[in-house]
Amino acid sequence: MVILNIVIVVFLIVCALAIGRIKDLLGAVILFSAYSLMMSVLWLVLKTPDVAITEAAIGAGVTSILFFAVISKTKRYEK
Amino acid sequence: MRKILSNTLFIVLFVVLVYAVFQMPTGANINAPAYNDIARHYLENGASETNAANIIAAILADYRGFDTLGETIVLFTSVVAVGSVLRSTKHDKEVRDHE
Amino acid sequence: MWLDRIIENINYIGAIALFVIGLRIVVTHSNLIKRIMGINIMGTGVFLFFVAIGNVTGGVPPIVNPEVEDQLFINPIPSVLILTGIVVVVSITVYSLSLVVKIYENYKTIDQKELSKLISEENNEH
Amino acid sequence: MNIEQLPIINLLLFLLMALVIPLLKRKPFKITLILGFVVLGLVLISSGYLLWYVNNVEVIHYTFGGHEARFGIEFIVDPFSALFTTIIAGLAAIIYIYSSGDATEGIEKTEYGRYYVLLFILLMSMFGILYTNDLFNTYVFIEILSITTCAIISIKKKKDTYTSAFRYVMMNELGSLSYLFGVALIYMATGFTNITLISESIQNAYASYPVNIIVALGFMIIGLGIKAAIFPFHIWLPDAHSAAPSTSSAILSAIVIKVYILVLVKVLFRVFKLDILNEMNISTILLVLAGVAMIMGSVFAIAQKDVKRMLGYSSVAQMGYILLGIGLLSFEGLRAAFFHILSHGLMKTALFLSVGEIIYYKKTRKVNDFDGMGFIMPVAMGVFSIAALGMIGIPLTSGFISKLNLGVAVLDQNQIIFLVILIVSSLLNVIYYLPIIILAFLKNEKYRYRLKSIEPTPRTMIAPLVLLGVLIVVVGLFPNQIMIFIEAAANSLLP
Amino acid sequence: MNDIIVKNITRIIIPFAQVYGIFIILNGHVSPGGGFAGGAIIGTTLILYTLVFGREKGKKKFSHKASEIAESGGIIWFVTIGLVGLVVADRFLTNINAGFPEGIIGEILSGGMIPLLMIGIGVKVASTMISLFNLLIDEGV
Repeated sequence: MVILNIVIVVFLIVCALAIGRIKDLLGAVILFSAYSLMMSVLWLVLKTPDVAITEAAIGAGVTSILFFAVISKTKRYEK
Repeated sequence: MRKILSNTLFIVLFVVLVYAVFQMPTGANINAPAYNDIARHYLENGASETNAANIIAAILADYRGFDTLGETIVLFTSVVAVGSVLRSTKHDKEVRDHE
Repeated sequence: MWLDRIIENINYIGAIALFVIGLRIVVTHSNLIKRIMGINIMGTGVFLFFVAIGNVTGGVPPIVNPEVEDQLFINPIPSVLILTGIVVVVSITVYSLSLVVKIYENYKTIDQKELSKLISEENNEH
Repeated sequence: MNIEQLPIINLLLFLLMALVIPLLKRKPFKITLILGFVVLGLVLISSGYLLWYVNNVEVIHYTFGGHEARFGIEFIVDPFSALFTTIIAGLAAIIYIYSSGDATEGIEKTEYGRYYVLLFILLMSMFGILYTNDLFNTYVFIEILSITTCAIISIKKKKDTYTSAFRYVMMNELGSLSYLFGVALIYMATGFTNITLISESIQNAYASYPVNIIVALGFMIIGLGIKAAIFPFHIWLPDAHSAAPSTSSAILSAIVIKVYILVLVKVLFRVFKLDILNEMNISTILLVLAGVAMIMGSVFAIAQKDVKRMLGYSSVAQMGYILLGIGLLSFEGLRAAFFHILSHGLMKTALFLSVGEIIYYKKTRKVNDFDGMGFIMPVAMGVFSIAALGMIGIPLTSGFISKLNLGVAVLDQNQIIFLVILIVSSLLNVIYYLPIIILAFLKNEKYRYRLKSIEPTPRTMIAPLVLLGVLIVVVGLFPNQIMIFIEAAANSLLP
Repeated sequence: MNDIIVKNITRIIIPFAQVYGIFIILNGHVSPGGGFAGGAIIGTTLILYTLVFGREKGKKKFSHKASEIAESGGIIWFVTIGLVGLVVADRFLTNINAGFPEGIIGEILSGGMIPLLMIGIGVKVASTMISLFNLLIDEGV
């Protein structure tokens, strides 16, 4: 359990750093979605299933869709 | 140059915060200061006082129900705010004509 | 010794790292959508911090089962607080996204540097 | 139904009013306006009654759901919260009357409904922030407040409002999350979110984990400082306040940033208490920030050509005055700060509303175009002059009393240097307010011909302006009646 | 989107997802979940429907008027339940003391006002999510 916890935390940090670096916004949103999903697994590891369900539905689901919607209306690549 | 400076600043902030946290009894056990009599009260009497098996739901909707009301208001506000930004005048007219 | 301490506090360290990374994205990035993502990352950092406070090794989720006695529950309060927090951050995100759509419509860019340039040019014209 | 229910009923009245407005969409808009005015009047009466009650009978403790305060959420109505809710309700009523005279500059007709929905939710959240005795509940209300404040800026559908609202929302969110991080650290060290319980156990926590408490306090000061536009964090304010519609600017500048600084007061004096603050020497930090804000805000204001931006920077300087009073950590300082919150609220409302009227009719925001305005719009310009003289600190206005009090408080703590800064800042105020008044009343040839084109101003816009002008003078002449309540409020914060 | 596979799969999935969302809302007080999670799940199914079948059809399923009613209604429902407590037991948002049925711990019909509040929150969150999405999609283009 501890090892899983550490792996997830490292994954989250790497994801967050990658979101900062990547130039393709669509890729950033996909990374963000993966980040949220991993976050919800982490909530499960920390035994808060309520938060896990909410994060999976809201963070990984709704927020990502809204980001996609906005990117489809604006620019995909940053300079 | 500026980039290096700002990055150093963030790393310093990180180190300071980690140092602050390391001063705390951070072990995930029931001796932590946060696991005090209030948390115990919720866990022991929460279910019998509210008759809900899920303590989190009991706190969310009963003990701290007012927070939840505030949260629904945040959602309502966000709809109104987004509507005020995005809904163009043309759209409003269409809706009115339609009805 | 040090490694033990880090492993023990990995959630706190992760939370602080996410908070600082999010802050860095918000402050230094010039792309507006990236900055909103930074806010979200910062938010999850704070939430992870909260949950880590409530965590208890070997505990179970606080759902009472009358038939089982003597369970060790985790602290329920942080979970409740961040359930509220998650929804709040989503509302802020949506509102700022709507502003980004409008900014793009008006200025045809979502880059802070180009935006400042355009605005200062406009101010000089008047 | 007894008096204890009044605070929650105040909140619910605002909330239900906001929810009713969309349902009244098909009816004439006048009905909404009258209903809103009735609600504001009721809340003003009830908060005035609460103010009298808590000062003369007892402090009200109200817990939700009938749970003990430690388990549920608690409202405390004491002289402090009762006083400021009354002030907010009063100022909001004045601004509301003004805004009903169809002078909501720059807002389209279709957005009126949404504007008032947001306005009432904004008022509700401010009342909630002041009443509540729970740090996390405060966070929820702060988030409602920040999203509504941004929304009443961006509701004016102009290019520049979007960018300034975006910057504002980002800064706001940084502030909120910093505040929440501070709450998390405090929760980690003490295990409470209720302010009274935290203050009981924070001494022990400070003895065991000093670094943690210092970091928590730092995060909370920075978070609330961003929102209250304390000097190094003020960069969003001039843009946001000048881009917003006039009534929104008045609300933002006169009320909203004050609410954040009141939260800061609550955090400093209720949560951390004087012992810890003195040990950490917070006083010096706050005083230095205040001094810099007082000078720099005024210096920036002088350089502005846009009158609303100038008023925005002047707000930054005035927040420095309030922070100076708070940073002294003494009874006199708090008293002066609270009085200045009231008098600056009155004066800034008057300034923004009169400028709003001028902008509405003359379509100009440049300081240089104010020549001869005193003859074209005597009432608006007259009230502007009274308020501007108050800002400078001329006797007979409320601004003079607050500066006098601040001077006394500074001398009491032997901080002579800040007396000098106070005087220098006042002189800087003279530099940017006085020329406008002189130009407006003495230089009249250039724009004489415009005299005919002015339509008669609606009475709903004139009346609140006159009322504000009178109030500034009355508060300046008879400060003692109000000082009773302010001293009670300051006393309730100090042991 | 005119892909028959996507359309048919969506048609099959949506009822299940919605039932799951309702299950999560109604079981919020006995198992993990609650109004926010369930409401968000229902909201996402509605968003999915709009994405696959287009804006016009989505509007028919969940009109602008319905979402407006659901948004104000959610809060009014919440406040009404709170006011029951205020009138009966002298405190806003009182649960058992205000006479809400207690039930037996662990069954769906328990917890007094908690499931009622959860239903209100669920409806509110679902309608908020879909109307926010619609607002973002409708604009401009």
